[in-house]
Amino acid sequence: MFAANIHFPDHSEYVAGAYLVFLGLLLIYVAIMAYKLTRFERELVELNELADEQGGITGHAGRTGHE
Amino acid sequence: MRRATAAVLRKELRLELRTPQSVPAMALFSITTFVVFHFALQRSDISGDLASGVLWVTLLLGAMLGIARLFVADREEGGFDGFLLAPVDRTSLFVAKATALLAYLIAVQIVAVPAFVLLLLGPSPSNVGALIGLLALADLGIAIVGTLVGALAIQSRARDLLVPLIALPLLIPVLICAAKGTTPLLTDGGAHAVAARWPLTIALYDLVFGLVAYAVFDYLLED
Amino acid sequence: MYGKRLRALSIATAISIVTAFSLAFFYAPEDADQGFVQKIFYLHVPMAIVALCGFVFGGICAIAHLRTGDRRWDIRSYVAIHMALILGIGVLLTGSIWARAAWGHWWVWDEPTLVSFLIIFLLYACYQPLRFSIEDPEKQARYASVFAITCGAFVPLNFIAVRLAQAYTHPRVLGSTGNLPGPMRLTFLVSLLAMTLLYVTLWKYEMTAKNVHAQLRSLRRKLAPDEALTPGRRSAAPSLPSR
Amino acid sequence: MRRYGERTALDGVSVSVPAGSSLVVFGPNGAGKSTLLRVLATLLAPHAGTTTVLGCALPREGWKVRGRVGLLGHEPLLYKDLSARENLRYHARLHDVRSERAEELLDQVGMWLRADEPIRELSRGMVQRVAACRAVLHDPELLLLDEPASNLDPAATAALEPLIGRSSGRTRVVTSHDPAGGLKDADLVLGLRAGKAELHGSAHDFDAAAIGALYA
Repeated sequence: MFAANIHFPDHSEYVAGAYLVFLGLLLIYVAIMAYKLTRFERELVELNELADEQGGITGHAGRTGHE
Repeated sequence: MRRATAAVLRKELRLELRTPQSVPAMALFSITTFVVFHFALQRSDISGDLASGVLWVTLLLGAMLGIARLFVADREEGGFDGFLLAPVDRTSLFVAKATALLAYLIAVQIVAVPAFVLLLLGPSPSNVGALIGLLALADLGIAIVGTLVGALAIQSRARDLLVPLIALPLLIPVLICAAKGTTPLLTDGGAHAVAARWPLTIALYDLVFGLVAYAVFDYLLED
Repeated sequence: MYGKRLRALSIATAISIVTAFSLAFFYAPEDADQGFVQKIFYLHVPMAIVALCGFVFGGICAIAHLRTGDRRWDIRSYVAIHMALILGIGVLLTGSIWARAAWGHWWVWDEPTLVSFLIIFLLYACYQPLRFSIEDPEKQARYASVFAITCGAFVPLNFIAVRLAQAYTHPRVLGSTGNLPGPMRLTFLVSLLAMTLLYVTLWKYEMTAKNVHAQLRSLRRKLAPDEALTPGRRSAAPSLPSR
Repeated sequence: MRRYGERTALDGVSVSVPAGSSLVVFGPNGAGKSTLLRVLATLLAPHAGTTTVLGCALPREGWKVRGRVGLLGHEPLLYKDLSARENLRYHARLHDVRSERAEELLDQVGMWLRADEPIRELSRGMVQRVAACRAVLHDPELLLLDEPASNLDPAATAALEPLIGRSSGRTRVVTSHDPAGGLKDADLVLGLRAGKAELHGSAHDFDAAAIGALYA
């Protein structure tokens, strides 16, 4: 029971909660950005294949449809 | 500017007189709300801050009905285009519409405030002049902001939803000052003076939003 | 190009946030009245100030949009308000937690700053629905700008009114920085700087993302000009005019 | 050029109409005819290109043009709950025209007897007559007519001819769906399809068949 030795000031759980809210918001934002990034990636891959097709370079399986 | 304002205002009032829509609906809504408050609060008479709150909430919600309808005829019957084709200052449309809305609010309150006194108010209102002054200042603010919000929401598909959602928070400062200012007038035990800061703050609000509306209203008219 | 200097900005933000929080916990003395709970102050108040400034900044961008007719200003305004709204959620949550810790209630009406903030948050919550319900993109931009300007002017007025309503019932305890002791004030100012940097960084991220999106769209049009433009989901978010 | 979001409603349309002559614009639905008229009436701002109406560059000098053009579109731009007389008087006040002018016009189009009935109770043809009065109330130099004959019987068309017809002596831009009828009315012809000018020139150079091909 070593945890009992650590002294926490009064109401420290509220302070921790407030700072966790801040952290949580940031993480949610990161998640949204991650979603956007994957969408950009998918679109770029698609466009890249399109460019290859137009350039006459074969070997690609063609576009995999678009959104 | 004055000619065009007078023309639009005359047209507006004539339309409302020909087929009364806003004023009767607003007045009826106000009185119904008083009845609803009677049952919801389970009181037969109220006074002081409670009375002031009930009065202002009712008047404000009633005003929402008028605001939502303010530009409907112009939108649906081509009134905006007809106005824009004329060689007149576009601000005159704002001034005329705000004046019309002010007239509707005053007309409604001529019915609703006495009805409130009769139906719900315990003490008889002490300083009637001060009450009228506060009502007039608040009405001016509601008319200015209401016209702006009405024009803002008219092009959207969710017009009727957006009007109260935007207008109510925008009018909270008016509500705070009007309710605080009216409280001593509706309290038992004689005439209390209204603290000057309430009417002054409403006047400041009216001034600021009058200028904002003057600056931005033109942009709501272009197609 | 919005991505310029974004890396430097991100690093500065990270450093300043770590510094601010370290100062808050290890340097600033404990408050005599509130004790440890007062540490929320260094998070909540800078966040509120930055969010409010973000709303006003959105209004200023909207003025520039109406004056110049340049759609990029509308996007700046949109992103500014969008980010301020996200911070606003944080402000309301941390404010509520603070109220619970300090006064034992999850919400207090005596704190004018918090109450004003709630009103402003409720108002700006209509920004996106308003945008969403106007179909013509040009009209949407114009109407959103009018909304942003009107509400930008509303922010200070609302504060005056709400503070007036409470000034005579309760003395001000929190939020005024004038009477803070030195170390507390320093910590507060560093936190404010950190929060401002965070806001600017997020704003730039979002603008860069919008720019990437627009560039992708114009690339797609160049590569497949005859392909019918996918109309995409209708959204409240404006997009940069693609070249 | 006028874009709607991603779509382009009018692109590369270049016409000039000499004063006093009539341009008839043909084209299938959605070709951009109404957009063209709204741009000329200063109700829509062009996104690019030059538009000069009555010697004023749009949209910068739009305020100079307003009051010198009359628009008769699909919408009558009249309040349905007001009478013809009230509507015209309202517009007369906006345009700073004396109100007797409204009475004269009502008389001229044969609406004298029904001038006090609300617009709501009038037939489409009658509404169109009142709308034509509204469009020419301020004696505009340029008339913009969007299919003016669509709701009118021959008698009404004849009644409106001195106001909005060729004999009115005004510069006119008219849209039409009827190749043969429209051609008779025209000095110049413009054919639009999908926002682009397909044919353009003097009315003598085209026959109804060439114009009918636009709709194919």
